[in-house]
Amino acid sequence: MSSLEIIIFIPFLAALAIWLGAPARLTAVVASTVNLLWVIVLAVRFPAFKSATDLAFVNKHVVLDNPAIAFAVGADGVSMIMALLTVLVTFAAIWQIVDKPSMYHISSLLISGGALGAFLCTDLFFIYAFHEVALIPTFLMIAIHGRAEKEQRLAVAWKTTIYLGAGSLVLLAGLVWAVIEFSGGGKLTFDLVALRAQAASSPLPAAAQAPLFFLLLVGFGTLVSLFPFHSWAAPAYATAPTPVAMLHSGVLKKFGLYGLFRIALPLLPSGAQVPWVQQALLLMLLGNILVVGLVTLHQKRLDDMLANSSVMHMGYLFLGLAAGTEIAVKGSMLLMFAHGVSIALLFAICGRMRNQLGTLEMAKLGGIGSHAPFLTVVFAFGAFASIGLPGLANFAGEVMIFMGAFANGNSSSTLIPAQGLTALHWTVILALWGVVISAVYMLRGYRAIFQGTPQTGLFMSDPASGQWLPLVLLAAVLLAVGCFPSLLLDLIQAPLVPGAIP
Amino acid sequence: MSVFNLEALLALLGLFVLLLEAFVPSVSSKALAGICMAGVAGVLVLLVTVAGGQDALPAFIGAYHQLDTLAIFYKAFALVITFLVLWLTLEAAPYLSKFTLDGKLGEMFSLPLFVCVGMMWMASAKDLVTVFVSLELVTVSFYVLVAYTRKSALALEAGVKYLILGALSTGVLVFGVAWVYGATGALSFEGITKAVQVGGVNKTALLFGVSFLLAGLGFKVAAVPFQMWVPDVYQGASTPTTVFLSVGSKAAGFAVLTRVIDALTVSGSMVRQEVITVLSIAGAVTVVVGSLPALFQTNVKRLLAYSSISHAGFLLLALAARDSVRVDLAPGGTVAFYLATYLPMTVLGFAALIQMRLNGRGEELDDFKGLAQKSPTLAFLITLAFASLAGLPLTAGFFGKMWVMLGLVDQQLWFALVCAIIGAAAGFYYYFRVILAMFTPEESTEPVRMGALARGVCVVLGCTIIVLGVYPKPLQMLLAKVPVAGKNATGH
Amino acid sequence: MPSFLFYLFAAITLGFGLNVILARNPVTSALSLAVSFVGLAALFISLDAYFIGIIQILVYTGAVMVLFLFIIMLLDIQKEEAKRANTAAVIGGVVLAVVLTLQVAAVLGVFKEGAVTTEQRALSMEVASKREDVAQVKTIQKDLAAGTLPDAKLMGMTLFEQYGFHLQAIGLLLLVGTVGVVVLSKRESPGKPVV
Amino acid sequence: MITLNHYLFVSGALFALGLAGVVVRRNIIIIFMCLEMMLSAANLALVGFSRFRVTDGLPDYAAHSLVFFTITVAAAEVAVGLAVIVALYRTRQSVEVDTITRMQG
Repeated sequence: MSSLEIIIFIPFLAALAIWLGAPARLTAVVASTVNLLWVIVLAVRFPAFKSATDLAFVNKHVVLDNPAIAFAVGADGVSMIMALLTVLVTFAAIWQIVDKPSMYHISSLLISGGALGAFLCTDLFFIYAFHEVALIPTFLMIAIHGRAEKEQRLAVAWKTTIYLGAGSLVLLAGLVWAVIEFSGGGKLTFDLVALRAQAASSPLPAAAQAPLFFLLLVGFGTLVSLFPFHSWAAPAYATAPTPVAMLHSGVLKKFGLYGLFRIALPLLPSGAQVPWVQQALLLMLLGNILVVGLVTLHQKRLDDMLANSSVMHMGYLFLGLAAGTEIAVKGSMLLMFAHGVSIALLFAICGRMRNQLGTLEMAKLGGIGSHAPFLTVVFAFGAFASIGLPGLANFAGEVMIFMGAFANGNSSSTLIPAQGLTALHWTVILALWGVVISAVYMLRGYRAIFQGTPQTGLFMSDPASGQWLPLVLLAAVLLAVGCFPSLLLDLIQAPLVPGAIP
Repeated sequence: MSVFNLEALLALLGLFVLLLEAFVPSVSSKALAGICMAGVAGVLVLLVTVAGGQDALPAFIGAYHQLDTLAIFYKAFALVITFLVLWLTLEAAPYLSKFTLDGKLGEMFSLPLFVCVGMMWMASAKDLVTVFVSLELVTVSFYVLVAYTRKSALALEAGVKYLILGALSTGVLVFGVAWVYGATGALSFEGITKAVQVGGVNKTALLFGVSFLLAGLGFKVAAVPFQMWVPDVYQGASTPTTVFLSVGSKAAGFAVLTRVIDALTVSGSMVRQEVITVLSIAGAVTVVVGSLPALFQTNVKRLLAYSSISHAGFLLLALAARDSVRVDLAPGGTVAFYLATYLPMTVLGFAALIQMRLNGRGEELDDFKGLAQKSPTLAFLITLAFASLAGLPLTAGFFGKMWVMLGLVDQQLWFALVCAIIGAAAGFYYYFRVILAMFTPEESTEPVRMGALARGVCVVLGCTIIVLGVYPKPLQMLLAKVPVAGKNATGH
Repeated sequence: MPSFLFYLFAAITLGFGLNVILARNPVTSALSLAVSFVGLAALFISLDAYFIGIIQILVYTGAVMVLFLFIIMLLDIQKEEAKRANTAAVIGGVVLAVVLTLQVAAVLGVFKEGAVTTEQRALSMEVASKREDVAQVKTIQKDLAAGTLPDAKLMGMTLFEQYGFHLQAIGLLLLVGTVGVVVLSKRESPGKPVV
Repeated sequence: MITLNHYLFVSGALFALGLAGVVVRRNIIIIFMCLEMMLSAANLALVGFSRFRVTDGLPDYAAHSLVFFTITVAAAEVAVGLAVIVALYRTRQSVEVDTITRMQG
């Protein structure tokens, strides 16, 4: 039994134990702490265990011979980063659950276990299956414990279910297509390693890669709220209970990008570079950055603003994909991690504020900074990270993406190519305005809530000492990774983009 | 002890129980159920132990009876579902007996044994006469079983509907058999296989007969356009009988359909293309027609009825795509695999309905509200069953649907594939509605209790769903060996 | 069989069959069906299926139809209630019947194998008497040698030698039927105290 | 001359008549009679085909056996069916199809 399998099963076993009557909070916290420490240890020892295929801690149990399906686990650098993100956010999310039914703990553990399974498996069937497992509690929690009137939260839950269900079906179709395409004509295999090997040895012609890549883009993209399939995301996060909002926006949503980087890109390296796919992708991601960005500007409530900003930032991650250069893709990896941590931090604070204040209308709030200095500082960490302030984790990722995207297609050392600017360059230029937009709304929100004169009757205090831990942890991680991005980037040794310029 | 004696053994047991019930009035339902269940379990054990080292069948029965893997599988299937139905009957006895005249369920225990005998014969049938005779044994027993709870007006209504449409399908079936016989001159599957391969057969007449034959069998498996009876009969009949119809009768129908389709679509067959086209269209339409009304159902039993139609559609598609080489399953194996996964989830779903009734709740969607608070175990098991029915990965239902769709891709039946995807997507919606209802909190906190036996069997069924969903290899290996006429000759 | 007899019996079968559907009074329907079955039995006999023909009369006309009549009388169903038949159903039924008949006709149009008369496919007792399976049953062989068709004996031989298994299955089916009838038609015993 | 096709046509027409009756009539007992008619029509086709498939001078008795079984089954079916119908009549005082429409949807 590999360590990775144990890591995946710990949350499930904990959830089962709680279901059967174990004390909810204790069990959940112990499980998430054990997982957090264990994954950190694995990440530290990862370089030593890495095999030739860049996978560590590999293990495999055959489930079916033909088509070949196996419960196969293995971590490469990217999986390791995602696993770190998962356990980190899980720990924070579970820690901040207070006085809630045990279903909160169970759901959080299930989402966490599903996400870990999806990130650490190397078999397409189980990758897909674990993601589905994580989705179900998400839907149920929004529908049952969502923070809105019953009709409204049911409507939100159904919208989310239908979008994500349809997205998953498209995704499944794309995966099966990929399996059929890359099984080399013989028996079908869902083994990602074998599929990658086949794709490397006999790649499809670029034109043939395009439709499959596009299908996978739509499938995975719906899960990551890629424009125009994004409209489920903002209401879902605004409605979802705090731990679910943290876990889904911070971790589970990243599954779509993880899939694109780990499945679509290696199998179809030129898929994103085929002009029509790239142009479509650029248009969509600009929709995320600019359209959703402008929508975010108009939000009146903190939770709506955060939810929309989370959708908006997905655009940068897709920019990394569209660029397809090694540095841009690595930047996306870093930004995925950073965004996950920062949005989880912001949602955690947001949930705490709702509980204490009863409203999140920015017009009604103000001056909280004077009562709750600690909270203000932590929120500032999250907000500034989200804007992309240097020194915090997001900055490094965004810079890498912009540089990588701008450098794409240039063999010369000059940044501006002689033949003029391409669509990608223009996109980068437009996307940079997104940074301005996010700075505007984040700073405006920060000022409206924490500065100014306190409103009467709306009083908020700093959290009790026991509740500091998750917030400080997340903020510290943002700072650490922001100052030393190599902590994470060093985990990724092998090139991520097959055949690309390093 | 040879395998072909098992049916006789079971029939004798049925007779014994009938007599016991008639002449020893003091015998309790529990005792009757115990005897029957023990008998069925015993026969199942015998089947499993004897099946491996059987000799060739004696001539008097060998001409009508075969014992290939498929036959053994469907025999075992019939025994398992009969066992479960007997258990469900015992479980439901407290409220079912209110609807019978004398407050007893005597024949509800012996008749399933005769149904089982019929289904086991069907599994082994080698010619259409055997098919007809055993099919009618099953059907006539079901006429009685459906109408058995006579004090319930719905049950009688269901009984009459099932009777009329059942008799209609018998007529259609015999008419089809007549024309197939007229065109090919054969009543045995072997003879039909030869006739369609060799040629010299009037194709129009054969197709005419085949269409009636398939229509007659289509009724038994509830394929469109013969699905009208399903919702009413399923709703009206007592739940154990509904399970029996939904799983047992369907499986037996597909066992026969597999043989018929094998004979008709053997490589070089003159009607191969037509039969596959008809099957794929019928299957595709059945999936959609079953799924769409289910979207608006508020009665869970009726919802399960519609979903059962949809599953029949998937099974037909499995038959249509039966020559797929993508999965290590013999052509008839996909259907068998699907049915094997279909059994635990359907039985579990209906068993939950019985538990609801025992706790004084109904079968409407509203009755499921708050179940997660009152009986977390039951709610979890229902969630599992419904997730599996919807075809979520890591549950039994996923692989069945997956193999069907892979087969459709392989055979390039795109229209059918699109319909299958629509049906699967609709399934997510209506199954999820029930799950959502269960987890919705409700003020009243009347506890929902489950007996120890019920809990045990339900947990076993739930575990089966997970095991089949996570580790389907043993089942697949079992079914990969299904030998089918012309498998090796199947060309592409 | 002379042509006119075939047409006569076919007309009886179909004509009275039609009357089953048309008659308002269920008793008329039942009696028409009985007559129709007699015509059918005659057609069976014209096809040298004497045993089947007799069975048709004995079982259908003699038992089944009497059972129908008995139930109709018992329930005292005079005629269908006054309201008119559903127009859609009538049109649907007629269209269905016409289409099906036309389809049968179309199939028969291309069914060349069916354009043979009984004379062209004459039975030959002489050839039959030399069959191996017949040789084992002396009485059948004797009858065949004498030039008569021992239909019932041949039927018996087939049933018991080839279809013994099915015969027993049918026996089980009849048992189930009997049990079913008892279960479904017994009344609540009047003397039993209500609990 | 009378050919096999003549018999088959009578069989087909009788089958169609029965089917029409099932659709048109609303009295369950008459519907049931029409079903018997369809079954008999199928029997006629079987007997016809068997008579014209002469092997070694005799008709095919296998098909005759099937007809024999069909008739037996039909008799059993009628017995059970009428019992169900009578039971229904006792509760509803009617044998009209229109009265058995409690379940809808």
